Amino acid sequence: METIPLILLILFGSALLSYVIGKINFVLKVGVALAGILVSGYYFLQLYGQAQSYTFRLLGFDIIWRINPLSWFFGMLIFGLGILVAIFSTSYMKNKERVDFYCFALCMTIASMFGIVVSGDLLSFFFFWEIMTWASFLMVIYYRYEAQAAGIKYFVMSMIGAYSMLIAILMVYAQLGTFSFDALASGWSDFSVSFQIALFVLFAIGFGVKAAVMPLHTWAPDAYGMSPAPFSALFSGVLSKMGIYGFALLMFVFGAGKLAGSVTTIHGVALPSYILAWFGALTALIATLIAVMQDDAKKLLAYSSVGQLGYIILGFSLNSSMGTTAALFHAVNHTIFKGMLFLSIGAVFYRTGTRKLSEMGGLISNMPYTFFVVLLGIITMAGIPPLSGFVGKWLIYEALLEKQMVLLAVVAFMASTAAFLYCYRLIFTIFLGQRPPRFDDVKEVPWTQRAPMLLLSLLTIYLGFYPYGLLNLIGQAESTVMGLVPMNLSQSILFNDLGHVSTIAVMNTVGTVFVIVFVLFNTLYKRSRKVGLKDIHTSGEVPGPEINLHYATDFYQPFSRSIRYVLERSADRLYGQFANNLEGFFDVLRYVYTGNAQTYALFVIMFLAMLLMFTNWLI
Amino acid sequence: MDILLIILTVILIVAAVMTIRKKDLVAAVISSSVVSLIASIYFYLLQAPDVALTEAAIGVGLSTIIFMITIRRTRRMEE
Amino acid sequence: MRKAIAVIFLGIIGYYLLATFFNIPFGIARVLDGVGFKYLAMGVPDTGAANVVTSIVVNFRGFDTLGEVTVLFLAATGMGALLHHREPMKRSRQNASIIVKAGARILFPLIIILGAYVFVHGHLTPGGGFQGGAIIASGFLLMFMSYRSYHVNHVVISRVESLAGSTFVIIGLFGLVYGHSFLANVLPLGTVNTLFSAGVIPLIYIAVGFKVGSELTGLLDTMLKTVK
Amino acid sequence: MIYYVAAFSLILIGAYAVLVKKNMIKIVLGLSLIDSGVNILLVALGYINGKTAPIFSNPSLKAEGMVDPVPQALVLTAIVIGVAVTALALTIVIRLHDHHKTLDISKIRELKW
Amino acid sequence: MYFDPVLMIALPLFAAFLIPLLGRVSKEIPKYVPVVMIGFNLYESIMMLPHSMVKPIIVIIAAWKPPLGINLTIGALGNVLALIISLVGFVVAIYNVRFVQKEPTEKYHMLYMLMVAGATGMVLTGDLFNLFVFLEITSISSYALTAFIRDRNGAEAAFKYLLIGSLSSTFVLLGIALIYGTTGTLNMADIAEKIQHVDSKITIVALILLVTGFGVESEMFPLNGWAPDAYSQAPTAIGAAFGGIVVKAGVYALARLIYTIFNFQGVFFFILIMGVITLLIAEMSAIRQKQLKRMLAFSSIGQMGLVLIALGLATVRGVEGGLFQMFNHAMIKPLLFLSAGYLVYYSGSKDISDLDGMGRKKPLLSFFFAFGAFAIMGLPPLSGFWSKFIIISETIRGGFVVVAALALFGSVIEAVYYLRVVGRLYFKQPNESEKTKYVHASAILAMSVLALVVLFAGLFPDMVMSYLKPAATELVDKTAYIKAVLTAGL
Repeated sequence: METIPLILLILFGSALLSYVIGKINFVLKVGVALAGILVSGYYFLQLYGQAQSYTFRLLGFDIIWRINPLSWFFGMLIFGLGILVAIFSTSYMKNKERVDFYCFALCMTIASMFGIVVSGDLLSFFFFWEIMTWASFLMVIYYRYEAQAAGIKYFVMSMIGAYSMLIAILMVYAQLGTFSFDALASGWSDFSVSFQIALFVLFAIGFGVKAAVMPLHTWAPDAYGMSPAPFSALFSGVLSKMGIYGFALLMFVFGAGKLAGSVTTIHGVALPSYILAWFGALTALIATLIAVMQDDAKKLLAYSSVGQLGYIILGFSLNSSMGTTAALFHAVNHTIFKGMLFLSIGAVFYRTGTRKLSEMGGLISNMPYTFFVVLLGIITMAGIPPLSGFVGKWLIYEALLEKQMVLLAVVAFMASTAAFLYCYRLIFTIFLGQRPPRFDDVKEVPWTQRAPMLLLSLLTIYLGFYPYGLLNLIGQAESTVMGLVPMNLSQSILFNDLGHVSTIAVMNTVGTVFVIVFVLFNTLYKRSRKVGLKDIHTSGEVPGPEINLHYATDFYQPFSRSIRYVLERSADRLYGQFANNLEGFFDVLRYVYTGNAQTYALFVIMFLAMLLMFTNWLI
Repeated sequence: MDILLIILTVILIVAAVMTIRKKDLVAAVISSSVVSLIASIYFYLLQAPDVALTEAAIGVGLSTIIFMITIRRTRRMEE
Repeated sequence: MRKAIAVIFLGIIGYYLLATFFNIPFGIARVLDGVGFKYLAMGVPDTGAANVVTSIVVNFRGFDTLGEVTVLFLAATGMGALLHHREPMKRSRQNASIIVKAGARILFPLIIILGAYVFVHGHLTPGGGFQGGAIIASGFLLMFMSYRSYHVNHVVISRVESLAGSTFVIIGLFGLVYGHSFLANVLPLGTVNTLFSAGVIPLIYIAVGFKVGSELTGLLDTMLKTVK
Repeated sequence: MIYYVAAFSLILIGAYAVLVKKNMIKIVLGLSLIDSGVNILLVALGYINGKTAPIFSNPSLKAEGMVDPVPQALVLTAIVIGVAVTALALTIVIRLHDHHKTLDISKIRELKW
Repeated sequence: MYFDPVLMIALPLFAAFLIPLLGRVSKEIPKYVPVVMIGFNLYESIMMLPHSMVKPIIVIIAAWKPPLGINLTIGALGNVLALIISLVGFVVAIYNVRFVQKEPTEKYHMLYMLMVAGATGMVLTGDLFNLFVFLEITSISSYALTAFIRDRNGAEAAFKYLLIGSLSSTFVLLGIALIYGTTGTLNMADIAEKIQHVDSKITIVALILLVTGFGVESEMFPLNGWAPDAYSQAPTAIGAAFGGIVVKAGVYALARLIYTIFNFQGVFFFILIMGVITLLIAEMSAIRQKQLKRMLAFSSIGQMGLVLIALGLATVRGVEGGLFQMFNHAMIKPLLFLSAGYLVYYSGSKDISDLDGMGRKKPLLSFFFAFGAFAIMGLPPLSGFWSKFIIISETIRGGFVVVAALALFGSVIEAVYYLRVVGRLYFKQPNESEKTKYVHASAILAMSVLALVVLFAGLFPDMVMSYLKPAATELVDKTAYIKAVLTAGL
């Protein structure tokens, strides 16, 4: 049997099986799900470097499933994090209710994501896209009672995105008579400019919702926050990457990046792409600012995720080899560190039962491994050398400078700096400071949870040290699928027109400095001082007596005061108002059903009379 | 013949109008049976004795009775 | 307001429909190859019924008649269902005067015979099952009106109704078995203008007559009864 | 032609009753008026000047001298259907009156919007 | 091996006439008569399928060849619809066996069976007036069934339905009069042949009259005022059957008219526009409903709007999509209605707000409801996805991008209100724990059959489509149909 359908079959099969068998006992359902994911992961590994394709006809449409370096690249993310999340879940979901449901949704999500990346035609792409939407929706509503609003918001926004994408897909179909990517790739440049722009916008809305580009991001914080922690990791780490994969397809495979015809270009980038770049950059900045204000750890990570995805989209929209490399590299990074962080927040939640930053503190001694993972995670996330996050961000700045988009580079850099604020807060409020007494006997999580987190941490160190393998993979995808010239690479040195950077050198330097500082710090300031709960400086301002100064709740109070203007105009509220107004309008409209039988009869008569008057139009 | 027809038609229309104008439902139903009766005559004139017979038996007779029963079971005056 | 709208739109409809129908001249044979003339030409030789309308209703378009009987049956059933009460029901009506009563006694058999005559001769003269059934029902109505205690046995009525209806279908099925199509006229046609002619047509009309008569009677009975 | 006019008068008057009259029995009366009108119209369509009813009551009659029998057959069916609908409608009216104690249709609108 | 298709109509009528007699023998028999009869119809329509796909089966009645006699013309389209109607009818009949407790039950079963038989007759007949007769059979039984519960609202709904239905059926009769007056025939194929020579000023008026008449049954806006009331006030099973049986027959008649009998290009566009308006208004009304069944009724109208859009496209592919949508709608709506009926019954209130936490108390029923909701929203891999996809794809191919966008907008609204209900079922804390009542096995069986059909059709859409393609072809290209009828038996 062909490998691709086999993998899909195993995954969908294990989803159903774990749901059905899952009624029997816990080990079986988790076992079936895990086995399904592992086996399919094994088959997936064998697909590396191959160019398989599998075609059949359905309803008169040609369906193509194929694997190429780009889809393998994203498949790697899916299975990599998918397997770790599944392992993590084995202990995390123990003694929880509706585990069968969880396993079903998990397997369905992974299966549908794999389906998306192997789709070689728009129909199956959309088909799997929709399955992914509802499967992840099931996950969002896992904690049913609180999750309703989040779930419905997620679903409706996804649907709007999917339908806008559907219109684009069908417009393509109407023009070309086929759904295949290849046909679209070769036919794209023959479209009229306005048609191209329409397609670009519609597709961008569709992918943008999943990739949580502002202002389409409003579902993300709630949905990430509501789903069970292991799934949040998958959600933010991989599922949102499907939107990124969509953008990769749109920009480079379909060819929207080099919009043919007479479109204004700015800095060598077509106008729509340029606007997209700004969307990405502003998403990165604003989401970061909002993230700083969050109290719920998962919401904080969710906003940070939105921001990081903004970077990736920024990278794509540059339509250059370096930008794309940066974006894809950062995508991997994002998967890794979001996996680490969400899993460790999950681990903390698993032990403490809370996600509120203001309720936690001082867990470093109880959960040292988790602390270590979070530490590495925030270093990567903030893009500080020497971990892999630095490489990704460095590439993005380089790519921006290469295109001479200074303003964008400044915005991106600002966002990156602001990310320090929430990163610091994350680790400080959870692990440092004082421990509330009720968490005194909190223990470290079991190994099934520790192992995936640590594995991810090792990976980020490795990639920071030696990004060449990954970059090479990206290069392959770029040259074979995306039609770009890959970057000039040599072992651990990144070259470009402006210069080069050696990750090993960076790693050595930073490592040395770290050791020196660590030693100095420990020898010079050996005595540590116990601080009171309220002993804190509020961003440099002297607090007045009226301000409640718990270090966790009002950490950035003056800062939040200064950006309140932005927060008050949230897109979420805007959509809410819009939806309410729309419903009000619907409410008026349904008054045509007056309930009076004679009015209905009058409608019949009016209908007939109108038709009789306009017979000429009907002939 | 034509004159008869015109007279019949006038009666028909008057009866029809009375059917919907009369506040007393019994009167209205009787008017409508007049309409049926004239329709039955029409059918006869149009060389359709079968239909005429049916209309007389069913339209004039039966449905009038059904209306009457309904009126008796509900109320007689239109409010 | 509603009046004005209604008048305006009805005016429009009336205008356009009248204008359309005036395009179809009255009293002229317009369509010479229509089925109507074929029926006229074939009716007597091929069905044996002198009354072409009957031959159409019962034979050419007999399927419609089956539907029509069903519609009436449905209406009666529906009314029975809607006016159903758990408690036994009675007609509430004062006894009529002695003259009416006496008249009814005499008239009732005559009316029944008239009705039977009408539907038995449906293939020869104007009239048929529906008309005859209606006449029979009016006979029963007369009795209902005159005698408070006059009681039709519901079981009998519904049995007559059932049997008559199924007879219709069975005759149709005979046609299917012996004549290769439903309702086919499998009996000999006989001599035109005699009582025993036209094959199954009189049989069907008799069945229809019984069915319509019992249905309408039952229908009137249902409507007249109320809970005391 | 006068039959057409009469038929349409009936249809329109009946439709007016259906649309405007509040009393449900009047509405049902309106429906039966419309039915009568349509029936007259149908039979009138089959009529041919100077021809006789389609019954071969004696052998001297010729098929060529008869009016179109089909509309008559159709009307026969239509009349029976009409009375069936009327009867059912009136039954429903009785039920409505039992429940609502009124025949005014504009007052019976609990199901709306 | 199939029997004479006329039995599909004759036998139910026969059985219906006999039910009063059988009811005397035992109260149990009338319950099973519809199951047996409609089961026979189901068998017939399945067995005829391979034959009717090739060429229409012409059944001559009373030994008169068309156009003289009435005939049944069972083309691919008629057969597919008969199959849909009998399948839904059969499933609902199984449900009825235990569900109906309201006296007089034997009358209920009689009316129900005649409704199915009437609808079957509508889709099988080849004669215009016969179509009218069967329309009346279907609608009169529907009127009676709507009011069957005999509460105040049921009677009100029935009166509305009856008023609009009979008003519109007089228009049908007027249209038939016009057609007969100008073509001199009532056989649909013969009419289609002869109407080409008639002044189009007259025929268009005939078409308008007929469209107004059948538009009521097919729930076209603004002729659908009866629908929400009738659906929500009729007994649950009947509400379920309306969408799958009565409305399907109405749409069939409409399609037959605009495709086979008449030939006006503008009408297709008109139907398309009416479809969009129907869809949007219904969805917008549905979102604000407080009662579950009423909401389902509006959603049903919305689905029919989508079907009308598909019919208005006038392409083979579009009609295929429309038929697929009809199939889906016929399967999913009863599923939703039947489960909703039980949910309403158990929660003791018709309001959506009282369904809180039924997912806990009645997991299976809630699952069926959620399954149906997902299917009707068009989520893959359930069958609703494919039909919606094909219709939207053809709409865009036809150049009606705005129409497609509006239809999708309607779908989003639909998702919102269905999710709200599903949310109530699953997300809300149950208010108090009552002792759970028993759900009849026949009901579970009925719903499972429907759910499996939906899933199967979603996973193997080609299986369904292979039967719909000839049906759509027959509709769009009418010559084969006309030829088959007019040369029958020669």
